[in-house]
Amino acid sequence: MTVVSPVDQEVDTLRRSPLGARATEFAARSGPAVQLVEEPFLTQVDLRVHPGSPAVARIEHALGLALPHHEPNLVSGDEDTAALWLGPDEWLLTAPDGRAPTILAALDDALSDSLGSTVDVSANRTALRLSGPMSREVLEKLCSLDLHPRWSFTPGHCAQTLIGRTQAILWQLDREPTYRILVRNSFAAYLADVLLDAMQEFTAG
Amino acid sequence: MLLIHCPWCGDRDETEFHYGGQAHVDFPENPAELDDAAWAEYLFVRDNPRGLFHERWAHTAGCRRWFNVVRDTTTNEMRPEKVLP
Amino acid sequence: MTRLAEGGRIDRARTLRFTCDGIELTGHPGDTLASALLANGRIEVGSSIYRDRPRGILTADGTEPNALVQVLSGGPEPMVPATTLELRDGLQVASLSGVGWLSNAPDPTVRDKKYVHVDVVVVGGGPAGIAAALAAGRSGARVMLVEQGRHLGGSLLDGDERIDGRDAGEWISRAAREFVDMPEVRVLTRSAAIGYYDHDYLLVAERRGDRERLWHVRARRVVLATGATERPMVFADNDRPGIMLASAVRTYLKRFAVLPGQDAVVVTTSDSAYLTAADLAAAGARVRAVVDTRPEPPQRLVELANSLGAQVFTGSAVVGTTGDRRITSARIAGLEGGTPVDVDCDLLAVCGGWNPAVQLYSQAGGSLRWDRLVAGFVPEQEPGRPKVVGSARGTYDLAGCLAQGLAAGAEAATACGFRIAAPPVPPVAGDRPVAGPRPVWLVPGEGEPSEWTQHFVDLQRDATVADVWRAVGAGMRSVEHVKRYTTIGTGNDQGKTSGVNAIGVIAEALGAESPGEVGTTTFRPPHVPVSFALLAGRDRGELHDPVRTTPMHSWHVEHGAEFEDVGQWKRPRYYPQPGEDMAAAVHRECLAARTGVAMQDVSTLGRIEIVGPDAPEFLNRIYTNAFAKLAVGKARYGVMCTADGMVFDDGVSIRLAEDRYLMSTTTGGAATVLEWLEEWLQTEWPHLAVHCTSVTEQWAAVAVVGPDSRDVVARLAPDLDVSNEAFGFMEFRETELSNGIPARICRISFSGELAYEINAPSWYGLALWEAVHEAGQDFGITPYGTETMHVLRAEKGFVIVGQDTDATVTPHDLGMDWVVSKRKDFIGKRSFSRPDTAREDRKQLVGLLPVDPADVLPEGAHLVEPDVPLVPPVPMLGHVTSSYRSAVLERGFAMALVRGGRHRIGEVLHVPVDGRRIPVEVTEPVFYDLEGARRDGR
Amino acid sequence: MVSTPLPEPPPRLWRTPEPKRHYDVVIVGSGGHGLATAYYLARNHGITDVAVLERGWLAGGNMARNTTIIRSNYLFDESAKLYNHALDLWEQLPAELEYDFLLSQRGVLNLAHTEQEVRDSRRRVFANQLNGVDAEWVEPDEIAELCPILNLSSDVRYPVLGATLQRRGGIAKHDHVAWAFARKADEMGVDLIQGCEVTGFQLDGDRVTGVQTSLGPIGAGRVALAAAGRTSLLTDQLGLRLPLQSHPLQALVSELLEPIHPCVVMSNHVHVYCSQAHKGELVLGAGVDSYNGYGQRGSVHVIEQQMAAALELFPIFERAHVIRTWAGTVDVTPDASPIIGPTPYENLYLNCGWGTGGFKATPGVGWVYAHTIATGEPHPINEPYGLDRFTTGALIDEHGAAAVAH
Ligand SMILES: Cc1cc2nc3c(=O)[nH]c(=O)nc-3n(C[C@H](O)[C@H](O)[C@H](O)COP(=O)(O)OP(=O)(O)OC[C@H]3O[C@@H](n4cnc5c(N)ncnc54)[C@H](O)[C@@H]3O)c2cc1C
Ligand SMILES: NC(=O)c1ccc[n+]([C@@H]2O[C@H](COP(=O)([O-])OP(=O)(O)OC[C@H]3O[C@@H](n4cnc5c(N)ncnc54)[C@H](O)[C@@H]3O)[C@@H](O)[C@H]2O)c1
Ligand SMILES: Cc1cc2nc3c(=O)[nH]c(=O)nc-3n(C[C@H](O)[C@H](O)[C@H](O)COP(=O)(O)O)c2cc1C
Ligand SMILES: [Zn+2]
Repeated sequence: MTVVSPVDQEVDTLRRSPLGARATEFAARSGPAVQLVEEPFLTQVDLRVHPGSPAVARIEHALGLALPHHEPNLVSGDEDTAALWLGPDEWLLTAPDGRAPTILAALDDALSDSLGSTVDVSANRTALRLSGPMSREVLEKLCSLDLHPRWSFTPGHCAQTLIGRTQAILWQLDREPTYRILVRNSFAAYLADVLLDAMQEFTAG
Repeated sequence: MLLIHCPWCGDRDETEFHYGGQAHVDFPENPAELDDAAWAEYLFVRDNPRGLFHERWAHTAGCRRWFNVVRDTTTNEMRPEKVLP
Repeated sequence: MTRLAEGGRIDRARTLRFTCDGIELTGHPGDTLASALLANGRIEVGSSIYRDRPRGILTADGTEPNALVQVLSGGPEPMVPATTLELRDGLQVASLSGVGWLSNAPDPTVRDKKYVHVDVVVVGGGPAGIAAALAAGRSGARVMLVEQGRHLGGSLLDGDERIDGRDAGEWISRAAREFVDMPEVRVLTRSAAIGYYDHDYLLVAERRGDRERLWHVRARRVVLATGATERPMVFADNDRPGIMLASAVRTYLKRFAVLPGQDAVVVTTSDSAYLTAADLAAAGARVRAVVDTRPEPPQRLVELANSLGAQVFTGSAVVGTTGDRRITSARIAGLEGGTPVDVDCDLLAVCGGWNPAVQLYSQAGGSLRWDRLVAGFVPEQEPGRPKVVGSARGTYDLAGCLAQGLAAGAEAATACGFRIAAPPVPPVAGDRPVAGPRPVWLVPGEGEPSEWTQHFVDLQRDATVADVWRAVGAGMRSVEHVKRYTTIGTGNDQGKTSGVNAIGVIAEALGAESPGEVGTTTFRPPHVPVSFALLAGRDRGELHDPVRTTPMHSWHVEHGAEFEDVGQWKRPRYYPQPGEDMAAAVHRECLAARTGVAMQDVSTLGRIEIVGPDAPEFLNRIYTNAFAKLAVGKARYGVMCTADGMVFDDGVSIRLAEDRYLMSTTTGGAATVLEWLEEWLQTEWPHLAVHCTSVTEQWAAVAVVGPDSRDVVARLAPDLDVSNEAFGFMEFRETELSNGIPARICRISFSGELAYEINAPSWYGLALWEAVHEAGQDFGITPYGTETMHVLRAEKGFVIVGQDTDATVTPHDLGMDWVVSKRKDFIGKRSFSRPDTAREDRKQLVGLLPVDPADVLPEGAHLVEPDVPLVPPVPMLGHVTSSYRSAVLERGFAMALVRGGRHRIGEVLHVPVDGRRIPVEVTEPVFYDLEGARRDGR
Repeated sequence: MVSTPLPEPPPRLWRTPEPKRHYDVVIVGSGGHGLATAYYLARNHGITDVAVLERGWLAGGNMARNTTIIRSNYLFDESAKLYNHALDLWEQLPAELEYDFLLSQRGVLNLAHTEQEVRDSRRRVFANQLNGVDAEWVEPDEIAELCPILNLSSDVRYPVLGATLQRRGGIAKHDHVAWAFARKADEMGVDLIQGCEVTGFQLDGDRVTGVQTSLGPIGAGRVALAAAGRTSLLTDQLGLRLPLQSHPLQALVSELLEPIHPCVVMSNHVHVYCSQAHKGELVLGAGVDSYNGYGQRGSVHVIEQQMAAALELFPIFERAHVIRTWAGTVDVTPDASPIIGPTPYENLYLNCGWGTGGFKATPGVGWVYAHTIATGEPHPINEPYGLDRFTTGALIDEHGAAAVAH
């Protein structure tokens, strides 16, 4: 998908991300070992379609992305534009800010008469980017997944899981390691708080 | 802490799941035709075996799918239930 | 001073100061509190819990029953074993008598948790465990080795063994270095495995000064190398200070360079205590006697003892002691009779035998068996259970321990897919064959066992042989009963030193063949005590439970809202202005909504998009009323019931397209409803083509309520024709607000007034709220909270699920027959015709008007017949579910669930409150605007 | 010496008899309920040809495992009658059984943390008062006096908004309660037979005539089940399916501590309850593990959450230590109320479904169950607790009405 929808500049300034007000705090509480920033306003579209549906090929073509379905917990694409496996017939499509209308239109076209659903969830979750050499150590304090690189969780993996007491989508972006954590807006402050708390061991003076 | 195998996401900790009790209890075809006792049985009565139990779990913090497993209610050993035709 | 001139793993260069019971003492880094106390010549600790008997340090590890102290410095901590408490500068402790105390003093300790996955976890860092971890680690597998002590090495730290031609200490250091070089191996010292849970889940408590961490370890294979612990012996006055486990004496000598006594008697049931005798002599103590219960101990040991200058008593035991605050002599007698001999001593080193540390194996579901040769309970080693190696399974020779460890480590790694053969067992020197022990459960005393009130079985619980006899005499046969009758084994130490002795004594009392016939009590987590705070981890205070807030939260805070917890959400309850209490604020907010315009943040409502060709049919089955025929662009209120017919959620759903609905749920019910929908879809009706997606946080929403709301919305949404004709009740429109925000505006009303709910993507939430507030300024728009919302809806008789209902209320009970379809089937329908559910006189929702308009009924109060005497039990007719003072009605009013309430309308009933009867008239549950004219505004 | 020992239990408790071939009444299960039933059969009805059969050791099931909370401040009339009857009996039992089992009526606080909990709690208090149950609504300042260690700050995640108080509520020493009943029952001729598992029934048509046991068949005029978590395993033998699910329920204790916690505190919302037992250990519990299980063990996150909850309420517990956790197997009904009464089988009676809260009912249920067995008719108090309520829909939904369990 190549079309970038123009983002309406004026109304854009009216938007607030759940953690927008805390950017300086995050920076202050980050350090060389581990850093936390919010990545607000990602385009997110929830796609439901049976993996055996003829629409899948059309969708993949329209998106220019494979829908990972042979194995669970995989991501195709890159941190800009990606399809995250969420379930046997469910994907989360992510893209830069403002792409939801085009993606939705493309998907609806591709789905045509096939069963499936698309829902814009761009404003449902925000993203936190956790990076730095100690970021896995930080996550291991809050999340019961096996995040060891040699085993199941490597760049290009994602999982819906619990982080502390909130549900989230954990996505590993690179080997550093860098993680992107998609969390529902109302839980974002909590997630940030538990992450910052866990980071303290590696960032405190 | 049980380790539960979600057929979709793989092995996850029990805390990601919700328990759903006995598996294979179908909603009656036509509830209106059941007498009160049969309806009560559907509503309230479930097997409660000591030993192997076919039961349901939902991967609520993960893929939100429901699935069945067989668990020994004395040892908590679990295995996937064969998918029934 | 009893500190030896050299040796030990202490740093003599540095001195640490500490106080015990206010007395200033010193020790060294490397000391435990117990070793430092002993080095200061102090063996006595707090007196016994019930009998006030002097007690001393018994052990050198976490099995300690006596030396439990209250740590005073750095946040008071009760009941800490002096034997495992690492000495630090400024440590202050007080001795205890089996009971600790709590205090609110701030605690500097940081406690957290960590979740790790390993291929192989090895518990216990003695020779067997080190060997297992080495073999497994070399395979490349992920390995974790946990050792509760400060150092790796286990009992090697106290011995003179040689491995591979070198000092054992060097073998340990080499292993430790090798571990460091293996990236997938993690060694945790000062870390005790405290629980073994289902599916090989272990909890490991790490303690490192002011940091504690609870490791949650999910392992594919487990090797238990937990060693064995020594048990004392049960004889008269076996509890005096100066009586110590023989292995503990050795530990104090070797690890801490502390000589706990000058004149020693050693009493043993097996070989191992001879090493203690030798070490004592080497350290300069006089070993006056070695007493062995075995008639014929190995000759080399007898010779060894003789060479130390000790008199050897075979087939004998210590049968009593003297001493006031410390032992001064031991009475030795032959087990088959003979004249007792008193030997002066200030130290009695006791070895009653060894207990393999099988607790974790048992926690793992493994069974235990009494092994006569080992004279202990050993693991059955069942398949599918953790592998137990070394002295934890009764193997007491070093070569055997190493061989088992190496084999088990290799086997475990191989089973995880990391093929490796067991490395060769290194040659071992200084390790001697171990001859069979002769346990003596009950050392004879004077009179009958029932009178042996000073043969202590459980030192911590002050329980004796007489207590056991009494329990058995009362009729108890089971070890579980004796435990509960005598409280043996229920202390902090969970019977680590007393358990097997108690079983031996019970066996004697019952005349049983062996302790095996009696069996053990159940081993339970935690294996060693663990603080509440460590188990709680970070889930405390601000992080205890997520606080969910809406995008407008900061505005509410800035404008002085008082909040209410609804589920995990913080919702504004009311917005007091200076000088206002809740009643005044709510009064003002209500009037604004009824006479002008008011606004509420309703973003917390749950929202679910329901998409697919079968969505209409699906909603028809879920809701009690029909949704299939709802026109696109329209909204409808719906109620859902559980299968047994009770109301469990409600809300307005709108139809976005032929195959697409947006359902709203109650704030608290959102997650439950989504799960409910998925359950039915996936498990009952998988053939329905429907998908559900939660979009609660996708939307922010503002309710704009009141006769002036149309004008406000008109200003906000200039493109929208807001006339009644163009935009009817229960319809929605999509539009762009004047500031460019895309919005979906819905004409729904939970107050009976003309009202709009404006929805926008949540990132616009704050801007939306501010825009509404701005647009409403000329109309005096008033923000309101949940309390006003409650009043307004109650004036109209609208129910709140969970307040006017509990899980016993049907839609019919609420007088909402209109919401229950007669034609279609839906979840719960069948239940309505059950005899009790169909009763005419069920509790039904009605309105109540206090006869005195000034009265406001307390919520939860009950209704009674006017003539009933208020003498309990008073027959109750129902209860007040909602009650408020109405600003527009200028009176109190309420809703209630009342037995046969529909038929009582017009009756006067009483509400007894604090001995007073408040007369109320039963009414229809609609109090305001009965004809419903206001919803279309002026 | 800072701690006083518990009162010494009596020197004689029970015989260890061989089972006879036949009894007038066979009670299956020697928990508190089975033992109290045997006692009242003898005391109130003169029926002493009774055996209590126990598969393990006497009172080793939930009776050995419960957190010993006694109260009667339940919402519904049916429950109030049942539990208040029990409470009346509790008060006279130490004298009657000549056994000091440490009944301590130290007061039970049920905390309310949300506005809805306040409504529900006050509803319960109002109902209690009209039912003659001593109950009060107390505001935070009064709570502070009753239990000074509670964190009553408004600056916590879920502030305490108030509480219900039942002053007559409290705790008792569970094992000793069982032994007290056992001793008197034994004295009156009841045979307490341990290590005797009932494996099935002897039937004559739809009439039960005895039981099969691991020690051989035993004939019985009437058979009364008091098998708690294992009840449905027994009725399965008859094809009688019951609305019961057996769940692990965990509890834990701390080391002995100097008296600090003067009452019983229960919090449904923050989800923990706690008292300090006579010896000095803190006793804490919370809810069941989600899944069915007979293993008498549970999952650790349940304990961890319980500890986090405990510290929200009682920050002073921070450095207390857990020394032991355990679990029982509790039989839960859909409406969280028990089933007490006859069955479709002649001479077979049912007492089960007490879930997380049947200890407090021990004497009360013993009384009415004995009545039911002796007369063949339910006592008025247990009349509403029949199996048929699940068919008619007349549930006694204490759970649904937001009352707390235990
Ligand atoms: C952790 C925990 C905390 C609790 N806290 C409280 C509380 O604070 N307050 C409260 O009121 N209640 C509480 N309860 C509930 C209470 O313990 C039970 O409701 C009550 O004990 C059940 O009655 P019982 O004593 O007869 O059951 P049990 O003691 O379980 O008795 C049943 C007996 O039947 C035996 N049995 C079963 N099957 C057979 C068979 N086939 N043959 C022979 N014998 C058999 C069992 O071995 C057992 O001994 C708690 C329960 C638990 C587990
Ligand atoms: N009768 C005898 O002669 C006799 C008796 C006992 C031991 N030994 C000797 O002791 C050695 C036994 O070696 P081993 O490796 O089997 O045992 P070990 O006692 O040397 O080591 C066991 C280690 O496990 C640790 N441990 C125990 N439980 C733990 C837990 N829950 N969490 C963390 N750590 C825990 C202990 O602190 C200890 O360091 C052999 O050399 C043997 O000869 C001899
Ligand atoms: C009210 C109460 C208090 C208890 N106090 C203690 C105690 O102080 N120490 C202890 O070790 N266990 C204590 N227990 C737990 C028992 O040791 C035991 O775990 C429980 O009876 C369950 O039995 P089981 O663990 O043998 O299966 C207590 C149990 C109860 C119910
Ligand atoms: Zn899953």
